[in-house]
Amino acid sequence: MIKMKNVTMAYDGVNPALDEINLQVDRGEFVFLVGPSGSGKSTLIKLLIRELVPTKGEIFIAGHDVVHMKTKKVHLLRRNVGCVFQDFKLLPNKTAYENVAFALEVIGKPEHAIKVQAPEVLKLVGLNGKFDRYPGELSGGEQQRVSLARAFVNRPPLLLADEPTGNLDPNISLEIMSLLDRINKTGTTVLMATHDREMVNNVRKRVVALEHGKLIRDQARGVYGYED
Amino acid sequence: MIKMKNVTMAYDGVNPALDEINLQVDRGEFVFLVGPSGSGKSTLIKLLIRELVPTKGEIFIAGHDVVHMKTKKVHLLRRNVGCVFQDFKLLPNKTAYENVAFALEVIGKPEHAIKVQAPEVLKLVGLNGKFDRYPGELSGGEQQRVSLARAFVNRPPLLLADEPTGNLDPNISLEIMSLLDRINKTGTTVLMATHDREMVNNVRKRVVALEHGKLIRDQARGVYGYED
Amino acid sequence: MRIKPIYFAREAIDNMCKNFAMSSAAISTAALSLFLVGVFLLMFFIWNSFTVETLSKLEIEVFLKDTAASEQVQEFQNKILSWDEVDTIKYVSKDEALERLKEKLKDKPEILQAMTGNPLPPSIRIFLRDAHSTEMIVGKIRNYPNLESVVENSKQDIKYGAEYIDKLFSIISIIGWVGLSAAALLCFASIVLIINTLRLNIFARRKEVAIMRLVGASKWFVRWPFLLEGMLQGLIGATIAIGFLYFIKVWVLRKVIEMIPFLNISISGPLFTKLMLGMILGGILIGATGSSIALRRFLKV
Amino acid sequence: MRIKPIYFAREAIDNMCKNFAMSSAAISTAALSLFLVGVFLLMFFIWNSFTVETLSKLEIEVFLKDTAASEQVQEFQNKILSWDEVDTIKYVSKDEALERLKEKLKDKPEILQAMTGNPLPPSIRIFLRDAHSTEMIVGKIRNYPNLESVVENSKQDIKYGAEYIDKLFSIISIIGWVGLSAAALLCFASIVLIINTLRLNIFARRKEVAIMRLVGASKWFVRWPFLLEGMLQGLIGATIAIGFLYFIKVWVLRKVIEMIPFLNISISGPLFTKLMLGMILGGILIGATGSSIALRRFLKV
Ligand SMILES: Nc1ncnc2c1ncn2[C@@H]1O[C@H](COP(=O)(O)OP(=O)(O)OP(=O)(O)O)[C@@H](O)[C@H]1O
Ligand SMILES: Nc1ncnc2c1ncn2[C@@H]1O[C@H](COP(=O)(O)OP(=O)(O)OP(=O)(O)O)[C@@H](O)[C@H]1O
Ligand SMILES: [Mg+2]
Ligand SMILES: [Mg+2]
Repeated sequence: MIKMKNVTMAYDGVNPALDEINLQVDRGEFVFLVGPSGSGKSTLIKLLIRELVPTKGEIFIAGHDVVHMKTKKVHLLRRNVGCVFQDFKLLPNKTAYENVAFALEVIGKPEHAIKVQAPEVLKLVGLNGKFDRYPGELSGGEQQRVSLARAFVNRPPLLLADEPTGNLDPNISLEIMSLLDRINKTGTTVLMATHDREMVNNVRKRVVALEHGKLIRDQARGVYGYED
Repeated sequence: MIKMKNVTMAYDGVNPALDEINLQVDRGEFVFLVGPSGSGKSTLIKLLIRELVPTKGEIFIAGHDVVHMKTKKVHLLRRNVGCVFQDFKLLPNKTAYENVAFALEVIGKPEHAIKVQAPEVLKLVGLNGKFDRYPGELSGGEQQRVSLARAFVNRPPLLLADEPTGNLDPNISLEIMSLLDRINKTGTTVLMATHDREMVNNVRKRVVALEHGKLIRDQARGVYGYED
Repeated sequence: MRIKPIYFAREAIDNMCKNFAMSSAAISTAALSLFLVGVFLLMFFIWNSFTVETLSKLEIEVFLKDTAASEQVQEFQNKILSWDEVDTIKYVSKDEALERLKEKLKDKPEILQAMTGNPLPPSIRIFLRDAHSTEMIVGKIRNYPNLESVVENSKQDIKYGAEYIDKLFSIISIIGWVGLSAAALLCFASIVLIINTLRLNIFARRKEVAIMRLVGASKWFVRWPFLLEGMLQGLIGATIAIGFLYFIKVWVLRKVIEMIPFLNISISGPLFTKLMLGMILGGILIGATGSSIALRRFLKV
Repeated sequence: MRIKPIYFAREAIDNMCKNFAMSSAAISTAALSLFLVGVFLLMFFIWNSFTVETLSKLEIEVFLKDTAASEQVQEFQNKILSWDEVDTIKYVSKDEALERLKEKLKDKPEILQAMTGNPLPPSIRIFLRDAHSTEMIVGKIRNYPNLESVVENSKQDIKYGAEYIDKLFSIISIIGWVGLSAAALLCFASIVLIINTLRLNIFARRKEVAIMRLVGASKWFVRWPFLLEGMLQGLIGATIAIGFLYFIKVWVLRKVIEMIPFLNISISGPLFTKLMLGMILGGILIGATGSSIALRRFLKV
């Protein structure tokens, strides 16, 4: 599903935020991306949805060459990759419902289908009764859940989640985690950047660890850190 | 230091996000504010710096009536209350250094003093070498640390921190926690909203728990949740 | 993929209402600058109708020999009338010429008193369709084969205020030229001003554009609502401008006409209709192109 | 608390550079709209110098009895000259009057040929400082006690083109009035347009304003850099506008003068200097007020 070959990303052209990353994620896998703050997790995710173009290296998603993709084709890639952004990236002038619906409008879903799917997903992340709130009227954690709902509402084959539980309390985090697990079980590949040591250690999935932009560990059924 | 009397905050005038809160925090205390997502932690903090005005009730900080304060006096309050915002609230057109320096410029510190204090604090939160980066060029966790640095650079007697470690890995979180502890030891009152169960449970400080806008627990040397 | 015109239209209107501060700025800018263009064009039209009127009063007068045979004069007249550029001609007899002189000199009766007999020759007054052909017609008259049989002196007896015409033409052309440059300048300015506000609006919303793209919106999916919004703002601006212009046309112009009744100022209905249509189309066009130009750099995500 | 003028100035310049898209829009809007105002005022000045010239050519002519005694004429002249409104007078003898008639009628020699003797009376031409006092001076002349000793018929022999003056005045006043309204409209438009862009700029940065306030900045601490930035943008805009105006004054006007040399168009240096100063001050003022008005609602945090 994801294939990164010698990917280097240097924002300033000199100091790489990601350094010669080689990573392969197969269809249906669940991967935790861990690493200290500033180690390059978000950068890696941004590369996968082509928010950024790498300085060097090749990236393939479902066989498509992400690096050399034309700008006017990029939206087709992004429709197949749901993404929970670390800073949520909600549209400020749209309600929670409209934000989620937007991901469906974009792929041309008919209105009646949207009216069914969007509320369903919002309920799944525990936002029942807050459909008509604007992002500015939601708490941090609620915004994060809208972002999550938007990311998987159109059932993309690949789901990227950048610290999707950073603003959530342990209970809801657990629920979200089991939700992601269920989504994964239906065949969706999930790559999740996280700092939540407990969660990573409890579920024991594949763990990819970054440090200073280098891939320092890739462990099936791994843990958050060695020190555990 | 903080005194809240029957404080109710209803954004829409009907459903209270905070409901009849009574809270007293003495000078020099360290208080964890916990509660599930959407329980009203951020709202409480916003009330304390008068980003919001409560629907009902009285709030005093260091004896000053926050609710009836004139708009043109509010900045004097805010200079004495450092705040780490959940969404960082960094000035996008200023570098990390300038963002921190801004909190000093605002109180009329002379340039030479600023040139000493701002870098010192930035180093303390582990951002050495990233002084000249704009917020957009920092990782989520790095932005959060800039926000933290800005909050305490002018040594305010009261420090409010809204999930200051939400985007940080466990190691840095621990460092930040011990930093806050040290700040607290020098006499600063600290109120910290957090979801980090491990941290709360490890340090055993006073814990104030919110749920659905109600203060449900206020425990000296408490833990994150009862279920522990 | 289904195209969703209703969705786009709703989005456009929604955005306009939700960003009231921004759209009101765009609309008022469009209204004001189109209004300026419109006022200027109105003034230009009025000026034009003046010059047309003034020029239509120019004439050529050919003074005839007292001795010219009437058949030859008749033939000469027919010849002149046969030219396309000539509108009408008028024969002025010796007596009529004296009457006209008396009328002209009614302030100075002593001159008439001092005159003996009627020294004035008969003449033909020639009115042209377009004053610009004056010189050409004068040339044609001078080349009339039997001229010497009707006119004494072809230099002196064909009068058309050569000097006056030159001055008039150059003033009219300079004012026309200045007016045209000013019109071009105003149009240019109004385009730049409108595009400026649209650019600022879209600049303020560049993050939204980026988010839409990141969530999988195609360029056109992002562009359509902005385009429609720009067009709508242009349209509303133009409509407001037309409203004010109409007020000026109906009310202010009436006042002006009351104050100077001797100049007959008027603006023809069809011309005004054309102006209105032009402004509306212009507003929509500027709105659309402005938005899409401004969008371009933010769509490259 | 220390006030930090240097910090504020640096902030203002910094912001302007960093928000290039926004400040360029503000500057170009200011430049364009001030330029429009400037061009219009230039045209107005030129028009004004025309009317002054035209009006200065108006005169009163008093035709004298052939039989008037020369001392009485002299006394009459002295009286007229003693009035403040009168600039100069000129005595025209019978012979000079005939010369002038000959000059005027040089196109129609047949009339002069038909005249016997010199029927023309001598006259006094009176030139006023200001054409507006024409009627008043005519009234004074009519009230001159010894008038009948020098003038035959006080109705007929005092000429000043009453009808012509009325028309001219009402045209001039109407054009002045239209010009003034247009000037007011343009000034108003340019103020609104500049303030619109500043409003949009500040709107786009409202979150920054809120953040500054939340971090403890006083209202003035936030306001100063925006104020200076607005002033700077107004200043730069005005400077650019003046640059283009200067080009027009020097280059375009020369072309125009070449094309119509018989109208003597010119703009006095001091007037232009005043215009430049006015535009610069206007730009700065609009920038400052625009910014602070736009800021107000966002400062209430
Ligand atoms: N736009 C940018 N320009 C320059 N450097 C950048 C930019 N964005 C990120 N960086 C740097 O690249 C490195 C990796 O950033 P990244 O956002 O990928 O970290 P992260 O692993 O997501 O961290 P966090 O857990 O704090 O979100 C950091 O050192 C950061 O400072
Ligand atoms: N501007 C607003 N308008 C209306 N409702 C709001 C607004 N801001 C917050 N709320 C609601 O008030 C409640 C409390 O929000 P608050 O941000 O205080 O939660 P929180 O405890 O900080 O949650 P989190 O841990 O997710 O940040 C939530 O239900 C939220 O939806
Ligand atoms: Mg990150
Ligand atoms: Mg919160």
